[in-house]
Amino acid sequence: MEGTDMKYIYYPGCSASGTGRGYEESTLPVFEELGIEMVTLEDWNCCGATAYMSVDEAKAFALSARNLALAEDQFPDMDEVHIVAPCAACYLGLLKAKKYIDTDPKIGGTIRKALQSAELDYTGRAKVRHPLDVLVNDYGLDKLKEKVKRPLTGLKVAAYYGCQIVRPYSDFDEGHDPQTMDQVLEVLGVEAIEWPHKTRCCGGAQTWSSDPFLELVWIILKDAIGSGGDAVATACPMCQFNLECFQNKIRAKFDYQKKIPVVYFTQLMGLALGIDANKLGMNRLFERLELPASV
Amino acid sequence: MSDNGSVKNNWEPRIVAFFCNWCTYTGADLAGISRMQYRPNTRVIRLMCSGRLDPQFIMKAFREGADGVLVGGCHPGDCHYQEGNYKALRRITLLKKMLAQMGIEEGRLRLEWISASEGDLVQKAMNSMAETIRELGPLNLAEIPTPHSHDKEPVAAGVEGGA
Amino acid sequence: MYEKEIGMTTPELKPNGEKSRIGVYICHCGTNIAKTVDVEALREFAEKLPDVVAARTYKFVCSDPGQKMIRDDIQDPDLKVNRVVFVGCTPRLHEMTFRKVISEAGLNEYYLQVANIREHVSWVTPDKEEGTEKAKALLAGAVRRVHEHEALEQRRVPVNPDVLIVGGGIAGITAALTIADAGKKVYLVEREPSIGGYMAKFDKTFPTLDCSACILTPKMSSVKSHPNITLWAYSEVAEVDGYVGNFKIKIRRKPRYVDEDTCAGCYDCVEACVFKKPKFPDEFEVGMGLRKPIYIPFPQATPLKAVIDPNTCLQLTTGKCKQSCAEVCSKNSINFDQVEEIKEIEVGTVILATGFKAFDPVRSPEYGYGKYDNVYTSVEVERLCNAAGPTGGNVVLRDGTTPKSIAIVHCVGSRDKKTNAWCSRACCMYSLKLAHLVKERTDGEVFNFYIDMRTPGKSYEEFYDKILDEGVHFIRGRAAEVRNWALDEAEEGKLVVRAEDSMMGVVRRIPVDMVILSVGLEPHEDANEVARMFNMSCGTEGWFTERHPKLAPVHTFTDGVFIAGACQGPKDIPDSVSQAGAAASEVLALIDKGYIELEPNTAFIDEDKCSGCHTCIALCPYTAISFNEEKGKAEINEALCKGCGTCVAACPAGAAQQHHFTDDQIYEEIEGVLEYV
Amino acid sequence: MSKPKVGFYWCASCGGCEESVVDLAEDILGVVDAVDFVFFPVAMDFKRSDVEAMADGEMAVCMINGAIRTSEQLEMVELLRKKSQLIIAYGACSSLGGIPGLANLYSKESLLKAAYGDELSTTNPDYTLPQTEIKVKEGMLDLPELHDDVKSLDMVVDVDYYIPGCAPPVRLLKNALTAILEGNLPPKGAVLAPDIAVCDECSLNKTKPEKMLVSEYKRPHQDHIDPEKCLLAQGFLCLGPVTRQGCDAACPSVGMPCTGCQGPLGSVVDFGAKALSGIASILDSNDADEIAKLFDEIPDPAGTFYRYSYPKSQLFRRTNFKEETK
Repeated sequence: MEGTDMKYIYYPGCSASGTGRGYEESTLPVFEELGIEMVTLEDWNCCGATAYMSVDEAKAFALSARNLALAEDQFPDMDEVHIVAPCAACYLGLLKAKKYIDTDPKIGGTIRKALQSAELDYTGRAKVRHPLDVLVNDYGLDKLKEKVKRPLTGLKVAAYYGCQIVRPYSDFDEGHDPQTMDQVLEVLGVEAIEWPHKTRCCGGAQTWSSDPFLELVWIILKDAIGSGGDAVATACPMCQFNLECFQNKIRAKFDYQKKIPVVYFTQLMGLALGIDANKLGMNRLFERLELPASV
Repeated sequence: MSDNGSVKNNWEPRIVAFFCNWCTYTGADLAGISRMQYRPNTRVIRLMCSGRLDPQFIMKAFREGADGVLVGGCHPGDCHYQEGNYKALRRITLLKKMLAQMGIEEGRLRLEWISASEGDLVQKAMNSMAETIRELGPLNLAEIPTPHSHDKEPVAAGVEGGA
Repeated sequence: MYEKEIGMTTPELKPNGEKSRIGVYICHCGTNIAKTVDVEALREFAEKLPDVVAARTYKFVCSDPGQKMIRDDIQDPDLKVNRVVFVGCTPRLHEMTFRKVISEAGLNEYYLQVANIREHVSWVTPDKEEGTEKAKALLAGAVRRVHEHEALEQRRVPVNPDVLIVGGGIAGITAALTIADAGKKVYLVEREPSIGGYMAKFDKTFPTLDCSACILTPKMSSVKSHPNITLWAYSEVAEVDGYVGNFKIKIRRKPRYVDEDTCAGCYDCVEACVFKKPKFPDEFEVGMGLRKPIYIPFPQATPLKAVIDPNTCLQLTTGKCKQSCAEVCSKNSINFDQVEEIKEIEVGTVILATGFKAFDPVRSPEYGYGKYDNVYTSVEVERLCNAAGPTGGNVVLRDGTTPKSIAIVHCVGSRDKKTNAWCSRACCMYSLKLAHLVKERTDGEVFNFYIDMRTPGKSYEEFYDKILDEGVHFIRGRAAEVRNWALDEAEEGKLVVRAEDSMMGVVRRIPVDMVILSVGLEPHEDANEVARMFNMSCGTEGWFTERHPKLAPVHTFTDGVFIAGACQGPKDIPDSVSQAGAAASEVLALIDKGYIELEPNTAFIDEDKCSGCHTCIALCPYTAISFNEEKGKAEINEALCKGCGTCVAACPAGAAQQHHFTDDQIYEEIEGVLEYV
Repeated sequence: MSKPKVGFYWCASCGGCEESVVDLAEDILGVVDAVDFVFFPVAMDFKRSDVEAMADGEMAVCMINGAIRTSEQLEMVELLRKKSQLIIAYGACSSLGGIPGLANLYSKESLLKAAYGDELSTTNPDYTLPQTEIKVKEGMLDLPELHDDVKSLDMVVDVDYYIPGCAPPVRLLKNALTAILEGNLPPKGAVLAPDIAVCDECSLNKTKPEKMLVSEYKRPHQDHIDPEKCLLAQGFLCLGPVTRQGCDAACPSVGMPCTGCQGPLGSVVDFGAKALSGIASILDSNDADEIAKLFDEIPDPAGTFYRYSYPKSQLFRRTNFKEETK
């Protein structure tokens, strides 16, 4: 078969069927088009993300650990089971749980005990991967280049990574000046613009509660636009949501007139691979992405 | 040789330890200085380096009545002589395999990396080694036959236990 | 023919024929031993052992009366004790003491064996009966072993009084002058075209703010002129052979393409170069200035000789140049055919003073170094501040304008798990110095972003106070990032430093014209190779490992090789200098003694038994074993051998043996500890 | 004057030792001129009764090959010990236990089961085992009893000298005979071969690299052997460095690794352990797992390092142990 000869487990996470629907709707067809085999994790549960983590760490770890254990269960005879978690929060949650269980005997003990009570076992075979990691390090940019049917030439995009997929536990990219998304975009024919706010905070869950956090979003948008971006590409449902949905509020608050579409990098991949925009959930965008005539 | 054949309740394992001068022997001194109590079954012989350990010493110890042999060297990478402990590791890895064929249980030969600052590990090793050997029981090597021992009774009789 | 053709197993003769008469001396060590070991029972047990002619106990055998007791037995005409077993504390405590005792009584000091019944018995065994039994076993082992002991002598090897010093920074220079002034010959090897190291780049030094050049350059020139110092700049150590007292070292001298002996350092060639203007980044100016392909690193360079960069010189790259430099040189010193030269020297001791490398902030992209023109490293700014530097001491931006506001970011590449975990020790102080210098030269606002202010050192804290009074701003908190992006008009066209002000508990954005990154100190990339060459080691961070962090800070685990300055760990100038002094005096002490004593427990080869199978040779970590081709036997250089015995254990023929740890001695001990108890 | 009387006897052995006498070729005539063979079952028709008829010490020397495993062998060697002034353990089996000695790795029961039990090649439905007596029409006959373990000759009778090898090199036999005839013998207990290892006389030894390190061990069938290079250096497990010479490195010099038949050197107390030490030490790895993995290529260490000397190992043998089932 084409693609990587590896087999991956797909962990959707809650946002995939909620605010982050467009992310899943673009990720799955893109991976299929590339021939990367991915089966959904059976009976998966909440990753125990940020909020829970701050309430009760042990329980949050246990939630994540169950997913890891299930994954190992699903591929009993693989030395390494690779879980692909597109959602940045899920990716971080699972990765953090794995790190602590693997390295901290006390936490590890507690969690394993908890798993046993559900007749589950986590041996460490499960690895947590982000789509960008898989694309660049497993699949390879050269192979991806061959697959591009419709180069997005002329499109200028600000690659926005957010904080969770590059800090603090992941190691597939640089924590302050990440490059993988830029590399993927360049392969698609996109011009990935040079801008300083690739990993700046998007306000996270706080944007709901208080205005000051709008400033954080505004900084990112202002810089993306100021640096000449036609669009922002994200790898996180939360970031995508924050950057997209508050643009009206921001224009009002900082009397700032510009708009910018905020898409998932996987949606841009889909377009370049020749998949129809509507099959990539792009119809859900508040701010439609206008492709330059050159495309 | 003194009697190590009969397993009475009061039978005490006899263990010979070969410790390197710079790490494990010093660690054993530290255990002493820190008054860490442990079982008295082990008799320590000092070598400058675990790399000096000739497998013949181990065979000799077993022959002379040791029920177990404990070897102590510096942690990998910390050898005072740079690489002696790796040589010990190579020899003992292969020796264990050979002893198994000869019917010597794996637990009777143990290699431990213990640094000069790890008196507690010396204490642990001494106790757990004594425990392991106690469970395994006496080694019971057959006497090496000599024309004279053979005059007394056919060596065969005393020796063969069989499977 | 018979003996020759049929060599055979003859029963082993005891060393030096004589019959053993063993004395056993059991120590109560107050109650330390007597409390949990029945010393009297031990004595009775000892008496019955073969060849034991005297067995005594005493409260403190190590005391004068105790020592006398032993001496008397040795000299007693009836007892004639000729082997001694001390039964008491660990040999690591008193083996030396009792060796001395018996040699005073006329016995070879190696006729002693120690049975350790304190650390290994009485202190770890609560039950007196068990303790006594175990003590008996150890005692018997010692008695059986001492039986096999042979008379040995400590070996002495002379120390070659010549010294090699690697690294011509302030540490190397100081050590070289100290030793040379003591009348010893010194080879000083420096990798760069000139000595001086980092100190030569600085304008002022903290905390006294005295001119760096003024205190350094006189030392540099006295190195040049010193009759006892051979200075080889632009050179590297290529190969190290030998051992303490007698190293054989090869030095690689890179070609300058200028004859060092005749070049007068007159600059004529530099003027005449076909490149009319300096065009290439100047190494000494850390890229802040430009130089020509032929250049003299800096006006006070030592040696003051031109050097040609083979990568930029037209003649050397293309072979097509009118060689105006050669034409103009009145001394005909230019020599394009010069090739690398290997010098072989013999020295007795070595001092490594290879210094440090400044952290490359590209590895911390959050600070935008290399991305934004006006982000500088502290070393670059040292050059800007230097009157002899590219800007004549004016602190100006790349566009020539004077910055009105300057940020100094501390701990770049220090105290950061992402890069280097350690504190680089000198940065706080040099940042304060730079704060002073740039403020003085620009009259701008200066902001220091620091995690903690570390000023341990004579009049360092006072210096900090002085800078505070000068109106420099201090913001406590690691700078998060440096960006060129403006949130409002005030920030337009500026660099913005974002940091949490942990005093005020707010995140602050400080727009500035210039950012100075106070880069940390790092080991050189090739520190590990150098360590391997000298058979010593580096810590995980890459600094050279000292023999003891407190008690032997300039020693290494290789006898005769010492370390000084920042190659051992981050240091400022005063510390480097004092360490250089310490290393120098260690070297002089060794030279003054004149010889090295080596424990005789070395390995040796019984030639009659050696079949030349080579098994031992690769196993020696000290390359002490070599193969004698004409004899077809292995040979051990006892001066190189450290006595680990690895080769002995491996020798398939039992031809390799180790003095004081022979197979027979150990077999006897094995039998001893098992046979009687 | 009468010629010295010489005896030659075999116990648990293959007959190769006798062959080695024939290897004397025409020199054998010289020997026959010099001595009288008074007992030599494989070659001449003498009976036990002839030996019993001899006066004690009537034979000058008796060379005995083969290990001791049966009651008959024991009786015979005790008899020969009485009748001969010198007893020479001839060959690996009688000196060290030899190949038969490896039987000590197993209990008699399991060996009999293997030989007479339900192995594929065996048809023995009612599992008949060797008997100690059998009824014939003339009456009852004694049969030799199989001892529980294999012993070297010197474990049952005093041995004056040893001639090593499987089979002993003719050169050693000649030297020994000359020595006996010239009455020029070394002290009792000597091994009549040079006390230095095979490498010393091996033509390949000069091809050794200065530093002998082996990245992996191979068995001869696993790779092409370069007969011009030191076999050990090529990674073939050659025991030349541990083994007493006298064989002119017969095996290595034709590209076959030395298996140690000439036995240990004088200063070695346990051949297997010493051989193992040399071989293990030069394995070029410091990683515990890798080392274990590389040693998997030595599947039978006991059979490799004690091939000819197991009964002479320091352990002799373990009693009451659970042997690995074959």
